[in-house]
Amino acid sequence: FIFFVFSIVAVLTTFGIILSLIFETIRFFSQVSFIEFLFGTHWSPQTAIREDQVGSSGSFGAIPIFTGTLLITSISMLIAVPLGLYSAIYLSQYARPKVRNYFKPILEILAGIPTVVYGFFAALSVGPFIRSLGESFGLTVSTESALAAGLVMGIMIIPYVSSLSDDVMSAVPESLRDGSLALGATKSETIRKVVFPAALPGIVGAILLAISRAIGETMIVVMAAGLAANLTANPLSAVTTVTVQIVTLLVGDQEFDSPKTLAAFALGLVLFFITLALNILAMMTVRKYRERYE
Amino acid sequence: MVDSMNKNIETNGVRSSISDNPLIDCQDVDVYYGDKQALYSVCLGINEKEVTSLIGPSGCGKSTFLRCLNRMNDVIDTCSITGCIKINGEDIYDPNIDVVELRSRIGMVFQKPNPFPKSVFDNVAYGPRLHGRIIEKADMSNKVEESLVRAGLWDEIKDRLNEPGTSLSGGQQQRLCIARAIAVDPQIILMDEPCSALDPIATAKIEELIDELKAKYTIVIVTHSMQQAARVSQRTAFFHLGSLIEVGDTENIFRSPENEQTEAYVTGRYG
Amino acid sequence: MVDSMNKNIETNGVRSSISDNPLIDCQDVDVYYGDKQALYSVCLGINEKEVTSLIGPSGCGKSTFLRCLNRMNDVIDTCSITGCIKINGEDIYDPNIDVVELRSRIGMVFQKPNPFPKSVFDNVAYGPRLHGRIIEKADMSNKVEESLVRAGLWDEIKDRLNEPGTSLSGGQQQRLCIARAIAVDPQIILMDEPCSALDPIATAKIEELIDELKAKYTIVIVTHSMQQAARVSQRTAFFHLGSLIEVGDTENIFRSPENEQTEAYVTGRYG
Amino acid sequence: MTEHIVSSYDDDLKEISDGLITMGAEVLGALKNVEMILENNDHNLAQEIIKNDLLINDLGQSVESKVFNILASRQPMAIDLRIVFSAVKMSLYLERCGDMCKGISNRILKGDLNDAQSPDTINHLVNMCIRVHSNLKLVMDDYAKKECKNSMKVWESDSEIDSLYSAILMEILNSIKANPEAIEALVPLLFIARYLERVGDQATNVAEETYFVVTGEDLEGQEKTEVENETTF
Amino acid sequence: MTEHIVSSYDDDLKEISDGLITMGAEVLGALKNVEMILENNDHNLAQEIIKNDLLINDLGQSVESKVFNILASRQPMAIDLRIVFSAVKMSLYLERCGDMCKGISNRILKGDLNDAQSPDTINHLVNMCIRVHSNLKLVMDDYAKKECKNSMKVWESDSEIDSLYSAILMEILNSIKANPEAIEALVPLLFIARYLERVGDQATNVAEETYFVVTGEDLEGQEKTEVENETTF
Amino acid sequence: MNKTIRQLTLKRQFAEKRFKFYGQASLFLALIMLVVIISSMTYRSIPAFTNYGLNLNINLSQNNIDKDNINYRRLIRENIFLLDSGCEDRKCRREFSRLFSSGAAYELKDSLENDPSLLKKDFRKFILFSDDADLFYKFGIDKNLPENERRLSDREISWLSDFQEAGLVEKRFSTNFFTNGDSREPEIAGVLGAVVGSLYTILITLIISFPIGVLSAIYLESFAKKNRLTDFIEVNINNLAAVPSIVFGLLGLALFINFFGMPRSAPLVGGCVLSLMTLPVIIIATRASLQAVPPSIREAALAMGASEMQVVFQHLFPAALPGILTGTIIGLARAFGESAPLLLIGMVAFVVDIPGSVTDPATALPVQVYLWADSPERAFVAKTSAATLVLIFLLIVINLAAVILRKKYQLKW
Ligand SMILES: Nc1ncnc2c1ncn2[C@@H]1O[C@H](COP(=O)(O)OP(=O)(O)OP(=O)(O)O)[C@@H](O)[C@H]1O
Ligand SMILES: Nc1ncnc2c1ncn2[C@@H]1O[C@H](COP(=O)(O)OP(=O)(O)OP(=O)(O)O)[C@@H](O)[C@H]1O
Ligand SMILES: [Mg+2]
Ligand SMILES: [Mg+2]
Ligand SMILES: O=P([O-])([O-])[O-]
Repeated sequence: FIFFVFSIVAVLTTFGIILSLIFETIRFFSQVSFIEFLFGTHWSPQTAIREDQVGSSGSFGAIPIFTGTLLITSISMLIAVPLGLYSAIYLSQYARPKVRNYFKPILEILAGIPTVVYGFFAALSVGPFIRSLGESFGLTVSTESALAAGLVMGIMIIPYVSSLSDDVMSAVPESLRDGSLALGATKSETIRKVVFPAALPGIVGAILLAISRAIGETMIVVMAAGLAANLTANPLSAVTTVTVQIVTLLVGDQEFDSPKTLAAFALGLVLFFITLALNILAMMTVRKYRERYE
Repeated sequence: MVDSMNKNIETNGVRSSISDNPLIDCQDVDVYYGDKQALYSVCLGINEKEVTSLIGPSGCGKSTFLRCLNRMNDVIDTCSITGCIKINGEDIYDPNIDVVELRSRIGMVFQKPNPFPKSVFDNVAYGPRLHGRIIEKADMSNKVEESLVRAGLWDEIKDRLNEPGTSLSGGQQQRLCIARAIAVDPQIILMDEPCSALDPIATAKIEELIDELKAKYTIVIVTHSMQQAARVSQRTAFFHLGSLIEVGDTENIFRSPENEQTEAYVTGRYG
Repeated sequence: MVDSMNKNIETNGVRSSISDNPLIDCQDVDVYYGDKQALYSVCLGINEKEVTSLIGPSGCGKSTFLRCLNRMNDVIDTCSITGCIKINGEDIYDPNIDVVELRSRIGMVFQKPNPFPKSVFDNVAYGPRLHGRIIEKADMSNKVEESLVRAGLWDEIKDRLNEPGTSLSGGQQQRLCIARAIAVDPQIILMDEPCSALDPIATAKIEELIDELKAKYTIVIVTHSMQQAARVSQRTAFFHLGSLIEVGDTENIFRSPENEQTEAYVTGRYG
Repeated sequence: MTEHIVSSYDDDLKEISDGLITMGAEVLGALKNVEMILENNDHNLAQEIIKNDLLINDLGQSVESKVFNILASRQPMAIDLRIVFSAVKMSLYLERCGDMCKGISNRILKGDLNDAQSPDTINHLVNMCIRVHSNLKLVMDDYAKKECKNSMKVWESDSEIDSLYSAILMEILNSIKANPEAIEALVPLLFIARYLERVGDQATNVAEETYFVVTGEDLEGQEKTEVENETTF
Repeated sequence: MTEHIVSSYDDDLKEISDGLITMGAEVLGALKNVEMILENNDHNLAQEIIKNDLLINDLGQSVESKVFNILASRQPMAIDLRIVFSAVKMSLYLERCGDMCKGISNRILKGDLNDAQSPDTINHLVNMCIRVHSNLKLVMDDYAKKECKNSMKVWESDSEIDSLYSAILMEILNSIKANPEAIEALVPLLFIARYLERVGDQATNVAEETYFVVTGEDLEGQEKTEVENETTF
Repeated sequence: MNKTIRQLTLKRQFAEKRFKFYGQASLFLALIMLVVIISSMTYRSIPAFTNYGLNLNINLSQNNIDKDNINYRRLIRENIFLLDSGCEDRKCRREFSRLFSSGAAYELKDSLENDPSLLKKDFRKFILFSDDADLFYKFGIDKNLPENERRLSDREISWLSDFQEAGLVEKRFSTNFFTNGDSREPEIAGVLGAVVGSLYTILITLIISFPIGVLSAIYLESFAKKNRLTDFIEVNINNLAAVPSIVFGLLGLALFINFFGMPRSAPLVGGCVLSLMTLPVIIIATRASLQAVPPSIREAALAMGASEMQVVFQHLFPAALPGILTGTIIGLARAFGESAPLLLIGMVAFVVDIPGSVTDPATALPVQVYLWADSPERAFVAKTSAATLVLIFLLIVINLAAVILRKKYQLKW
């Protein structure tokens, strides 16, 4: 019985998350309109210091935040997917087992480095580097550009893509590869036409998980992306993300009834549901893949 | 009616010796995996349009030898091979030989059925497409049908060409793999224990298929079952510890092999 | 010398019928997995100190039946059983029966050798310790030695008692499992395809062991090989689609079974 | 019985069975010829029997060879094993029958039946031949159909053939006593009788095998009758 | 040859081989007895032979039964299959030899050898018996040792036995012609000669089987000699 | 026909080479990134491990000091001005004393309290420079910048140069960094407080999540009947493992602090939040290693007459233990490097003292990195880099422990 109670803890946690988020979110929407939040294009949650000040309720249009998140996530995936996939292909299909045994853990160190380190790296080195690079081309680049954050996040995500892809591609039975080679296919043809399609669901699952990681990633963006909620698709400008806003809204002393604080919970709920959806989707695709080969 | 028992003994002299012009001619083939020698100067001729079976205890090098014939051992980094293997008089380990082209002349069927996770049609069409042999759509359909017919599978699955190959039963999958191999018009088909993952019924079907195929293809089959060798093959080669111990008429091998070791293996005396 | 062929036929009337007082007596045993019925009113008596083999096509319920005999099916939630199984005249599905005690009277050997990841000694000593049968250290050593001797393993591994059981070869592992089962002095030993994961040599050793063990234990063995049943057992029961089709003298079953289905299965006519 | 999973196995078994049936047919043909020879003293036919015996021997060898192969490449069990196992013995029995017919032909070719000047005896021999032929035919038909309807009957009626044989034997002995000079022509008849009696015995053997193939059991009390059989003079 | 992985398989095979060797020994004993009976007209010994034949038959059946079991439970190949396969035929041949000895005993029990009053012929029969005995002994020794040193020799020397048989036959015919009244006593001798000749034939059969077991090949030109053999009158 | 096939073959062989190259290049790039990150951190952190200081004569023999009431700050100041500052006015004097670390007084206090005999002596004391002075010695200064844009004025620069010529400047290994808590002054700020805070947090995480995780995994794997509820629990756990860490921070904030009223900034709360985060990882790892125990072992034990409980605790658990521990360690390592949720529950406070219990305000190492990274002082760049190195080093140690554990105890089936 004790066992059962313990196993319930996990469920309770989930419920705790949902309930606390929903509870605060409802309070938030009692102060700010739902429509404005989802479709408003202006975000400036800075409420007045004093309650009675005019315009005390900032504006809570979350679209710029969402697009910012999307922008940074896209950039990171643009880095991580090709690099991760090709690394996985090389490691699982070309590299000798010894090489693979060496390089796979090394690659996984990338995922083990705390995100705060990446954030620091992005803010300290990559941001300025990109800016100076951009300036040498005559572009105006913000130090806290989406590109810098996305780039670094992409690097961090590489092992999330490569590790799982590597696993699923290695799990494609040797016999399929032999079958194709014996028909006179070259190695790359075998990989492209047989191994890759066979592993596709697993790879898609890996990418979905990586996306969910990227969306929920906090420290890199907090440190390297800006606070300004710009509605832009320009990777060289500063954008902000859901996680950044949550952190900035909640760090420091909070009053638990100001819309500013509560907005963070609303954003958290959105974040939770998006990642939840992505995770479930990823789990389903991976499971489908497992069924095929077990 | 003629006395078949006597006939075989009388004709031994002719059939059991390698024919003057074997299709595959191996001379002093040594194979190493790293430092470990897996085959010791194997000399073996394989006649055209006959089924030759390779038997021997586990790990004796049957598969290794088979994989030498279409250079599938190239895939293994540590594997090196010396000696000379000629097919149609052409040394297949010559540096000028294009491995891809060689393999398109030699079909291979594996122990576990391994259809690609594509449709039945695409499975069969894979080879011809790969080699750019057939481009026209209608030609391809014909080729696929022809191959499936020849593999005895057409009637069973002609309505299921678009289903994935993996959805077929084990025996059908194996025949699909044979169809896939046939589709590139190989001269030789290598089979590595093609029935060991199949139930008796599927095994029987494959055995019957092999019997039909030998009219058109030269077949080399690895099997761990002496009985299967007896059923499907005309000639049998016995390997032991990496050496070719005896090769001869299948009937002779199981009636009265010449070599003591062969007899020991065949009768279950091998320790 | 007496004509053995005739003798068997003459004595059929006596041996092939269930002896008046079978050790295990099953009446109308039905087994369900959830809604799916796996056994249909099986009535089977098993004589003491004989080897009884259960044969039949895959999925016919052999293992299910075997696992009813030591209530291993209790472990499966969905599994329910009706009917009556008596061992020594005692209904083992009686609610008052202590399953743990029951299982200590019935040894079981599985398809895959499954020694615990403990030392050889601890593997064998596990049962006696569990049931608190033996407490003295010296007694335990004796028991372990005795069991290993009886399992024909003592000479091979008497110097390796402290090595993990998993470091032995497959055949040795299986004999270790038999020794482990013997160590609690069971009356009955159940074996579920005990040789199917073993090579021919190890199989032969287990078969010889079974032959010796039957002097002391009642053995029920599931096997998918008619030949093995012929070699080791005195009585054979044929299952098909969950029903017991025929039971009789082993020799009769493979010389001339009475039931058509049995004959079809035994001769390889089963589709 | 249904077919085997492996149809080529069925084919192999059928070849064996058919081989034996053909052998039986050949032997029956030879017996028929013996009958005609005895009736017509036809030396050409005798030559033919002798030639045909080679064919029967070949058939026997081919059956044996097939049995050997099937034992090596399949694992026959139950009915199949009974068929294969019995085939070896059946082929020996039928071969022996062929040999007997050849023996008879040889004896006839050595002299002239008419020299014996005992048409009665020859008639009795013909009778005996007909009986033997009918017995063998019955059991071969049984075998072909894998039944044992007639096996028992044949097996029991062998004693009648034995009596016929005894009677003929006495007849010939008396003829010799009556006419010792004709002994060279009469002794062959004696052997012919003996041969026919042996063919009859083989028919019972075949009956036993058929019974075994079909039922898996031996025909009972076999020895006893055989002992009786042997005691006939 | 080394031992099988499965020692019980060796045991099974050995039982079959030993069964045949015992049968051979029994038959040889019976032949020895026949020799003594012919020499001493010993009716008790004849009874014993008849009794012993039952034992030989049992041995034969037991060999057959074991062959059947081994075919069902093992999968014999090559040398093993040759042993098992030949065992069926060998046991038939040896059983037949036993039958012949019993037949001889029966003939002798029916009358009195002295009635024939042809000691020469009896001596010749004894001679023949000794030859046959020696031949069969040679091949059974070969079989026991799984060699074929003597098989060829025995197989060839069968024609000598045939000649002996022909000679004895002529002798008896002449005796009958000379003394037709003694025909009842002389005809048994004729049959005894015939039986001995057949035992000789079986010895060649056994020689062939031994040769097959050992070499896997058939003794060549078999039919030809058999044809000759049959043409002896 | 033949020629086209020949061409096709050539094309195919070229495609083969290109494809392989892409793979190699990707892997190489990814690895280069790793090297760049680590080496840039290392390179930037080098200055943080050394400090420049002045060997100052402290003359206490003349002064008669009241032992119980010492103004160390004044003592330092007095002694500083024994140096040749050439200052007349207060402004100049303040400027001069700003060259030295404000922590010097504490250090003097420490050494005097350790060795009271010094009170009667003249001795030399190593006084740390302030961060700007320190940076001057480490990197020099760009004198081309207008004076008001520089951190140091011309006068300060000349003082510092004088010290150097006088041979008073000394470079020492910075033990401060490892023994001090946080500080506003970069030259005396250290990571010890953060490390201890992190350790407390992890300890709490371990204590909470390990038993719960392992027991619930055992329950799900061995005892739970397969039904809707357990399926639901399973899906839930898998999901929780992938929920962004910041959401856990939100939960912690709403639940532990707002609802239960637990203290902010305490390792206790941090540990609770992180254990919720680690729990699914431990459960999944435990279940995986339980599943890796072959079912045949379970059957064997059952058939020997063992009860379910005995089976679990005599067979399954011991066999799965290495896997469980590895999984737990990896989960803890993740928690150790986590900062986002801690930010939300207030573990970002500026805490100078080294925490003494789990309820004391504390910060964690990753958060410390974040804090320093945000600080304007240039000297904190090196400190931050050094802190990340410490963080990575500790993580490597933890992970190595996992690897060694796995290597050593892994069972082969
Ligand atoms: N990739 C490899 N690397 C190293 N050694 C190998 C490799 N493949 C095979 N071997 C070794 O070469 C020897 C021959 O192997 P091979 O697979 O040819 O045996 P086999 O006769 O096919 O056996 P089986 O009947 O088990 O398939 C074995 O000793 C094996 O261990
Ligand atoms: N745990 C289970 N849950 C549901 N159905 C089961 C379970 N175990 C067995 N069955 C079903 O019960 C039937 C009998 O299974 P059982 O394992 O007894 O067959 P078997 O004769 O031992 O076959 P095999 O030779 O493959 O071991 C099968 O149809 C099987 O699918
Ligand atoms: Mg192989
Ligand atoms: Mg089973
Ligand atoms: O051996 P027989 O001549 O009597 O058949």
